[in-house]
Amino acid sequence: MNWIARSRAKSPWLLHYDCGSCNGCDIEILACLTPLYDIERFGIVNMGNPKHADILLVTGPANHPNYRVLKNLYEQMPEPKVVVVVGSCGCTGGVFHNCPNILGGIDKVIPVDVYVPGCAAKPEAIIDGVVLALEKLKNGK
Amino acid sequence: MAIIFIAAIVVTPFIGGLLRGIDRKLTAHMQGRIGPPIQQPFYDIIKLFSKSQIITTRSPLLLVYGYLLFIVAAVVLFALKQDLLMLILVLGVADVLLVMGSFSTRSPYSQIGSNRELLQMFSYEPILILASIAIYMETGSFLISRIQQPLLPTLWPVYLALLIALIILMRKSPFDISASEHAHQEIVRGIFTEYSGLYLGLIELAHWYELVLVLAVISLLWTAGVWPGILLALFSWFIVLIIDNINARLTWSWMIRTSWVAGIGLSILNIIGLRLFGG
Amino acid sequence: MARTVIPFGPQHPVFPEPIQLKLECEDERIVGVVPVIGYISRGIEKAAELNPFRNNIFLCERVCGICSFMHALCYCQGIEDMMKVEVPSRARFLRVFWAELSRMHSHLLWLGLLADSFGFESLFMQVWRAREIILDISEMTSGHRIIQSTNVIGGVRRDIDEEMAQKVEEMLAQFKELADRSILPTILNDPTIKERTVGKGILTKEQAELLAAVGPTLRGSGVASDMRMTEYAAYKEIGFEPIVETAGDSYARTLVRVKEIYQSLDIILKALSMMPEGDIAVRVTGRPEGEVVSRVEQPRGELIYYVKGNGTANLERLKIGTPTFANIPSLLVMLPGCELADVPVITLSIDPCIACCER
Amino acid sequence: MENEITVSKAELITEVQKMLAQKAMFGTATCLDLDERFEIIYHFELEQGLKMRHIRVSLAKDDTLPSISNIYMCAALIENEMQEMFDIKISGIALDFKRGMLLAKESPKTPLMKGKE
Repeated sequence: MNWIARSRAKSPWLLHYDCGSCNGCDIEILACLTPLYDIERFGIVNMGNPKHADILLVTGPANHPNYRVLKNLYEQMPEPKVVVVVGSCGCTGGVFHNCPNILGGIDKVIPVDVYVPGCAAKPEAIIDGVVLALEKLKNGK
Repeated sequence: MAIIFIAAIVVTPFIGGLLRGIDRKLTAHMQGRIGPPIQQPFYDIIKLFSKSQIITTRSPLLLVYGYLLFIVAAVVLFALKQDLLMLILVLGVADVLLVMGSFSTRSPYSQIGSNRELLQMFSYEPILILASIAIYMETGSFLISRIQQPLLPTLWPVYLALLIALIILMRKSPFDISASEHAHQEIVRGIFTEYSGLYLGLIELAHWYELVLVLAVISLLWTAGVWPGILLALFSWFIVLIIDNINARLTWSWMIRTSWVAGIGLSILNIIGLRLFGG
Repeated sequence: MARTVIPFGPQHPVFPEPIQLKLECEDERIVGVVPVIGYISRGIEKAAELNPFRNNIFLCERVCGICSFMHALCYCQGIEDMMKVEVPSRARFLRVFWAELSRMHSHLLWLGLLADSFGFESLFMQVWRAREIILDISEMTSGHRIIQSTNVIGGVRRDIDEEMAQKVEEMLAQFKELADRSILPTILNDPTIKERTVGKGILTKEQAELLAAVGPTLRGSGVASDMRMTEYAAYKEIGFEPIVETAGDSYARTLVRVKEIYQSLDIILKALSMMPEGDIAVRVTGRPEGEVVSRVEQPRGELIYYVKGNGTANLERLKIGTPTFANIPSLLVMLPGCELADVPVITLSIDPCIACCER
Repeated sequence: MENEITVSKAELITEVQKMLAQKAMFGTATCLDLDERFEIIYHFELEQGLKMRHIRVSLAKDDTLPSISNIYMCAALIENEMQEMFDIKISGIALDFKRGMLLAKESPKTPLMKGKE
């Protein structure tokens, strides 16, 4: 079992979904892949396919048009899986709290494990959030 | 014989996994990154095996087992120094099983992916067959055990053609058309989109076997002693990595053009040359 | 193969943002396309009526994180215009500085994504590495990597001193060296890039004008239209010539953006050297009343703000007309007839920013 | 705003056709809710964007506006948006999303109307 826990912690594959953010956090997530931050050092790969992913990175607040897409993506991911919310607006609704089309934080739609605040969250913070999520992944929930 | 048999099955994936790890490390360094540790592919595969399974339809899963089985069979054929032509045929059957598996899912991405995988097969299979014919003309037999002399001096055009086939089989740019390594293309992960967990792991394992097998076929071109062949194979593998990093992905029509004109052309010229001047 | 409809998106690795293109395909040839937008519409225009007008700057900045400075600039210029505020000239130069900085980072970001869309991983990495230098400058001068948040009504929030200006010049020289060495030659010479972009997604001059394309999409089709020609901020003193390519294909649009990166670099250096001494903001009192249309050139094209104030602390109406919204119709002309493999390249060649588009 | 004309609903189409004849580019359109009626402003750009021209139309709340998307195809998107955000009727849009472009089924209806908060 030890081997499995170790492998899970060493090989988290990401799925990134933009749920209505301003793009700021999304480009910071992409910046994490690039030479300066290089999260592939930790075996993290951005997969873009829910069926292959272990960690769901969500940016932006949940809104009416796409909360179902988010739910679908979450359900398509095989266990064990964790959800990391990036950005202040994803945590609570943030600056968009009084927009008419907004539901609020991501936790109104799917269970969230790690919250990364910041507007826009810095790459260091995002990496930190993913590392926190690994603890959860290791134990297989 | 039993020892060779078991060794081929057990040791090959280790070599394949290690090669994939070094591949990722080297690629990262070429892109100015540090990259994952070399044992990363093993972490990935153990994790994939331990994921829960989401099963949509059963038939593709059976075909995945078939795919792995046929590739292992091809590796064993090679280890036992059997018929080269037979080996290529078995490899082809394995690939057809994979394509059938993806065709039977409903996702448009994996269907287009399998379409393209078929096109890839049409691109590299002729090269492999022509290469084995060229080897036959040099050694007088399709049996791997009969290859004794270094073939590269007379078969260098075939070697170049095999390099093209190697790029296609390793799914590297410019020919990463049916499924790219990183899922950043128009059909996501193409042919692999619908597989998850254990089955994705099995496919990955099959790839490791396949990679070692194709490199082994290339190493046949210099069998004087053990090392020259292995060095030749590793050298070709390294060339493919460099090509991957200095090219964009191209379209399937371009792939067919290149592999047929350059790959098949070179092989046929080589065969004609052998018939006229040597043999 | 029969006619199939491929749902391209909303979650798709090629686009970091959700947009869906329903592609009608015959084999791999696209015969029809229907864009499905609205996945991230938030209703910012309504929220802008509910907030006090000064707070709207923060909301406008978050219409789009990539061009957040431009949105704030456009909004502030509109309000200043309406309230007849004279912005100090040092503030106008500082605005040009940050505006061009965000244009550079936006174009570099796009170039990286384009490289990724046709599978050129190492170019993607090189471009983003160079982009980090620009982001460092942004962080050093404004305090944040992406959302600079330096605009206020009546000027800017932060100043750049002599020492910092010198450091910026050094970093820009470092960037230029890196770009000259590893990015520009690849884009100009690599045959596989040309294979994937030349002649793909052609938009003629007439089509571009009729479909009201904006920004590099329009300039790539041979129309010399750039809002910076209207000489807002300090573009009058600095001087400006739009960059135009005539081919109208994806490669032309790429070239326009690459040349604009270099042009922005020059404008930044000019702005730093020509910057006059003085205040960076004036105090603005009173409440906005009246109607005004404000336009700036965003990295993606023309941005139009229509602002109507009614003499209270809240605005009567704020209308945001974004470049991606204007560029989507031209996509409907470019896509049919191309291959599936070209869809990401052509779609990215208009530099879609869905967050802007749907607000 | 400078360079602005006010036209009636009936004159709109001829006025927009005049803009097309002058090779003006369509910028965008704004809809205003003035409690008892709607006001729609079409923004056009002349001389490659250097000059602007605004056409203002006033419309009773229960009236129907003719679409200009048959002259400027690109106006279809913004007309769809106006139709969704305000309770305004526009006839003959070239690409009609039937009030489903930006808003979903569960979203609040016509959110930009006054008195909806």
